[in-house]
Amino acid sequence: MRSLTMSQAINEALREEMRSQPTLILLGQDIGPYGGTFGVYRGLFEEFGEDRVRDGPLCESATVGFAIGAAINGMRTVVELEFMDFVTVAMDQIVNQAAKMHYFFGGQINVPMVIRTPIVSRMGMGSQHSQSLEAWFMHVPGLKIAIPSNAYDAKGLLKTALRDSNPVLFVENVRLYSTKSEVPETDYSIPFGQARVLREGSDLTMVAISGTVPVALAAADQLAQKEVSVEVVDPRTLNPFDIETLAGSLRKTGKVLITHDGYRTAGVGAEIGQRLAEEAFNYLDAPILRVTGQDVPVTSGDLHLAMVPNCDTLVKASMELMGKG
Amino acid sequence: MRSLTMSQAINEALREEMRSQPTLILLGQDIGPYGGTFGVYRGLFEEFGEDRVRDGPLCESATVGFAIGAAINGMRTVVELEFMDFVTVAMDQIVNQAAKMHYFFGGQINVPMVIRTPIVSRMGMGSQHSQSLEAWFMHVPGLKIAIPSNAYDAKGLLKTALRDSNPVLFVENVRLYSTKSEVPETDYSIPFGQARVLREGSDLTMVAISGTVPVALAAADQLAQKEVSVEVVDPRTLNPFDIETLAGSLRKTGKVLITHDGYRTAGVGAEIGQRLAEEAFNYLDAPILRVTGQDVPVTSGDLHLAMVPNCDTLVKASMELMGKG
Amino acid sequence: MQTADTNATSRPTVELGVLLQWFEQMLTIRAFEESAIELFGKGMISGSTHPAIAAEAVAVGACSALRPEDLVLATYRGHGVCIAKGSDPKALMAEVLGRVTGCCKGKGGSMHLCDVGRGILGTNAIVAAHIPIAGGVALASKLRHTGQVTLCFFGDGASCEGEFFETLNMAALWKVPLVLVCENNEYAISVPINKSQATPDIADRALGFGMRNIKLDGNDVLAVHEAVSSAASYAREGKGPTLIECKTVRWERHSAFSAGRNDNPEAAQRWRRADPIPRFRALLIGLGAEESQLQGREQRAAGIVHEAVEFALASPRPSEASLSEDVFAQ
Amino acid sequence: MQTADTNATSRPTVELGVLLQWFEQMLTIRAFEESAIELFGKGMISGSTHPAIAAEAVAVGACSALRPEDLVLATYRGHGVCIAKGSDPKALMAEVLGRVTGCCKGKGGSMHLCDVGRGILGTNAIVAAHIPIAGGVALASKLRHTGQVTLCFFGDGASCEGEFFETLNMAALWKVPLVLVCENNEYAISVPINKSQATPDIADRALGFGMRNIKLDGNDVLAVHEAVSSAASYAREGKGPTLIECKTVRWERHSAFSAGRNDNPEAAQRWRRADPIPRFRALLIGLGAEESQLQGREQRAAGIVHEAVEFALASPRPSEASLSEDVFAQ
Ligand SMILES: Cc1ncc(C[n+]2csc(CCOP(=O)(O)OP(=O)(O)O)c2C)c(N)n1
Ligand SMILES: Cc1ncc(C[n+]2csc(CCOP(=O)(O)OP(=O)(O)O)c2C)c(N)n1
Ligand SMILES: [Mg+2]
Ligand SMILES: [Mg+2]
Repeated sequence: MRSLTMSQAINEALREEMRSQPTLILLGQDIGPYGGTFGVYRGLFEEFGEDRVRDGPLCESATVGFAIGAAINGMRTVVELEFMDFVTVAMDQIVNQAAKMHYFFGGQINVPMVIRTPIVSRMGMGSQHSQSLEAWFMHVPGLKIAIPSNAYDAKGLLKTALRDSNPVLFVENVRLYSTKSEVPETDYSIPFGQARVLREGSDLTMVAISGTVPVALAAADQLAQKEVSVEVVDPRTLNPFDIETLAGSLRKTGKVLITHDGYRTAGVGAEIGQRLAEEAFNYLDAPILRVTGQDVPVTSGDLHLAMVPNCDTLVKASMELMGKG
Repeated sequence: MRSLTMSQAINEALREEMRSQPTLILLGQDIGPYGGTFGVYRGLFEEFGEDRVRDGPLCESATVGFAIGAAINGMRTVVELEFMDFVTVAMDQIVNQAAKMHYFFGGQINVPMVIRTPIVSRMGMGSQHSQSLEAWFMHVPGLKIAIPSNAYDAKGLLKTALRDSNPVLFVENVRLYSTKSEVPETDYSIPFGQARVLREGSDLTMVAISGTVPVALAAADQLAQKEVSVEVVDPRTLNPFDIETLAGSLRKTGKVLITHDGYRTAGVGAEIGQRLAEEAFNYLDAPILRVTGQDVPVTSGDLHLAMVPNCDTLVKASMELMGKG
Repeated sequence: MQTADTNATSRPTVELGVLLQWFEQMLTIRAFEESAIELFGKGMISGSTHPAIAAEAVAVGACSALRPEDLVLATYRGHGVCIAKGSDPKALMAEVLGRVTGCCKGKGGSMHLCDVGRGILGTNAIVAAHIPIAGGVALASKLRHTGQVTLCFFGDGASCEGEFFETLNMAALWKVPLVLVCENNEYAISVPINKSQATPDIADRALGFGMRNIKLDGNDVLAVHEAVSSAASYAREGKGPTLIECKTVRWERHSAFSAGRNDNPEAAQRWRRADPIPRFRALLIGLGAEESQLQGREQRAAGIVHEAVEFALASPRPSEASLSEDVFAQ
Repeated sequence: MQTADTNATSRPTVELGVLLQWFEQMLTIRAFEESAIELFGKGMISGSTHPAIAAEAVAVGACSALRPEDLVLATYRGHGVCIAKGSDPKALMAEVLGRVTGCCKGKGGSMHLCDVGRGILGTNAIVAAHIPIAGGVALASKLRHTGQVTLCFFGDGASCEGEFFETLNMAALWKVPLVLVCENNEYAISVPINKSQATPDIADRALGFGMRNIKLDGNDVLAVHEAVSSAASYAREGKGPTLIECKTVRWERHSAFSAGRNDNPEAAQRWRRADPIPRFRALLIGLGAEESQLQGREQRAAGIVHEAVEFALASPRPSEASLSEDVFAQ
């Protein structure tokens, strides 16, 4: 089968849905001739024109507001927020408007909108251009969240997002844009709420999301040499969340390590850890471990690599969890 | 000793610090002659005048921005956000500016600013005027968070906040404004990072914050009649967080129930639960329970009372946790 | 950029029967709000309710200039707009009272009304947040060539929020069929406009964006009607948005809940002169309306609201099960 | 409201020695940015770097109109402003390269520069977020009667963000001693200004707020100097803020990192005419400067930047331990 980069896969999903859904429009900045801040939109402006691929003024809050408005009046919209750090600027439209509108209007109004935003972690861009803030949005009822870790999942999940009647936060990761995986030519979609077991194992369950997935897989390889069989699971969507697959893996291994780039405190790992303990407490033969981004505003430069998990820290933590530390 | 309502205690703390700190100013809307949306500022405008008690235009983001700017140029500032739901409108200034500035400027700049914001839970104000969003801010390195549950703590914690060199999010609760407790006439302050054991007990640890504290105390009374001895602990500040006192209580009781009004998923309870499990896993003889706000956008009217914890749900959950359910 | 100061007390082109209909609507709004305040006083409305008193002429003058398929968005002070756009007062009052027969199943409440069938795409409780949303609604109409115009109501306080300006810029740039109607009642809760901005006229905000603007007396229902009519045709011709500032006087307190005092004798004075209802009544008499016709309308309005209250009070509250319904659309 | 279109190629009042100093600063900025781009190309700068090329005249013209105690805030494209305000190029280059000797201990990076000693209260990477912060800085100076003026630099893109407008409103209302300097280089990354706003002039935004404004050629260092001087004294007299629009042409790509093409032949053409450095050089010659003096300045500028690069490259990177330092102030 042909393989695509994650960025190509996302581009293809958008292109296909733009072709099949005449009411689908793209809003944002630098999404036109420029092709998107990280090039994900290449060719879309040329194929679909400026009415549907709309570069606009630099005002994220109103841009998301316009996207919501168009979505409740017969269109489907996709907004790009150039860095996930900028969700702060559009927070009200995402949280108090898009996510709640269907509910507080008694189901009368749907908001078929996808907000695409890249995590720009591990690139040294500094405090305001490097954050992984997905945890906040798990705390927002009414908002779906997809956070793919490879090209295949990205295309399948984006297809689902682009056919959903609800607002979806689609979290990409710039570090993964250039990674390749096999992507079928034929149309497919991946339902939300289904975690993916990327590697089977029996000793330890490693839950990884977004940029930490490849790191976890590499660590699992190294751990195999140390006779530790690791199961690597990627939840793929944070809302809805597939607790069953994770709990199943925990029941098998009895040990869980959760890893993500986002800040440790009140991060995604806190919810997953607590939730797993609620589901399968009696199967746990050690406390659930978190290996995450540190609780410090991200630094610029290479130094910030020291604040996020890497293969070594995952291996070391796993060995400790196995009592072989 | 005299007793004050929480709203009087907060007013007194502000008044005393306004008197002793000439560089302290208050920014916001309706904080002048009106006395604050919920009356907490009564008399301050009259005593300190409009230069220091500054009603301004309705633009929270720039208001917080101005407060940051004044704070980095020789003043100390307090901003009132009228409902906690409106943090969404000023999110960038709080998260990407105030909380990170000291760090990314290499320690050159301090931001002595307090953002006061009331949770307006349990008042039927609907989806956009009822939320408890404190969990988000635990995920923001560089920001301190105080969330008092009574008049005594509110005054002592606010005094500390008003003497701190860092940005502090001070989360109040409108339901508690009228509750009274003893408050000394003499000056005192309560250090951040010290949880308070409000009731000692031996069978079960109940961790409650803000509006759920009185509910937890009432539940503890009822549980006492059922021979269940409950220890009620209020963390009082979420950053810094006093895990030691909580873990100590858990080591004593072996059972923990965490309650808050905020949404369940990725809420404060997730972090506290996972953190306690990391600290004292071997002392747990049951999974840590969460009794929280449901994951639905808050409804208006009385119906929304059904989505937050109450005395009965706490008692019921506690009995189950005790294996007496 | 075209600027016009409209004041239309000259003989109207609209025929008397229609004017009487407007009069009835204004009376209905006034009675609706008076009932809501009373019901709140009796503890029958939880949360709060924000009366549209002093905004009746704006709501009726503006909505009467629209076609049924046109769209409106408004604020928490939106009961009047919904009535003026033709929504059923029964369903509105039921929603305000949190009953399952309400337009939002009793879960939205006074600040979140919606009636898609009548082109009401919702009232919003985050100040100014609905303004860019209205811009997007208008953009969709433009892209889909529906010929619809979108009307967005908001206050003087909202005109200080960044999203309002962002929308002025985007709407003017994209020439969307949008009419922005600012109800300048001189107060944002307790903050008077002179503590909110350096200049007196909100309409002037449009200048820097190349947007057309109009300033007028918001208690002159005919002036509002004419201005919105011209802005609507301007929008339908594809010429883009207009910002209309309707000046009024807030006389009632901000909301039934508000802590603040509402004894503002000076405002009360001006309000006596400004009150659009006696004023319109006098105009109608001048136009030859019979006293009996007017009294008939007054009775009808009272009846409509009375019926709405009865209906609402007789309706059940939403079930606990409904709490978890409609979180996501299927 | 007072509006002035300034263009000062008439004989300047500033003496030649000072003008030569400005010339040297402009050259230093240019050389600093060219080195940064080169170092980025060699992979020695992680993240990105946003050259202030095309903004040298704005930075130098503006900062030269200030007193040492005056304050400035700027954007991620702020290297030039910091140099113009007198910050040490060594510490700046070290910060850009993420070295511990940098002005922010190597943890801020190219987009987060700060030098409190020189009145530089920071460069910011969230577009427009520093504008209200600058407003608050100015408010503090006013309340503390320090006589300081605050200068805030930002771009045409930033002028579409809500916080910019919110600040125009608050600053005009409170008459704070603030000078808003917009570098209109016609692009926000790839979005040209005609896709960002319906009107050509950003300065016009001030009109609706009762704020004074000035439009000028941002590559005419004398014009910038005069405008900022007049705005600064206006502010010091307590008359309030001014919005100054400096028109320029972005010729370099948005940032050294940017994915986008930067071959814009039309812009290149206009840039050849606009480039403030040869233009100012010619003016200086006209004013009687010796070729040798100018070459001396050129050499000095090159030397300063060379030294800065040497210094930075010789400096260590911050330790892993420093990662958890300065999260909170003591
Ligand atoms: C973003 C936001 N800030 C503050 C509030 C609280 N609040 C509700 S109405 C209001 C005043 C709005 O004034 P204006 O826009 O003039 O409308 P009016 O109430 O006068 O009709 C305020 C401050 C809110 N709901 N949303
Ligand atoms: C809130 C926010 N949105 C988007 C960005 C990404 N971004 C960085 S610079 C820039 C363009 C800004 O253009 P302008 O204000 O004209 O300044 P210039 O870069 O031209 O100097 C954008 C979109 C950002 N940093 N912050
Ligand atoms: Mg008002
Ligand atoms: Mg620009």
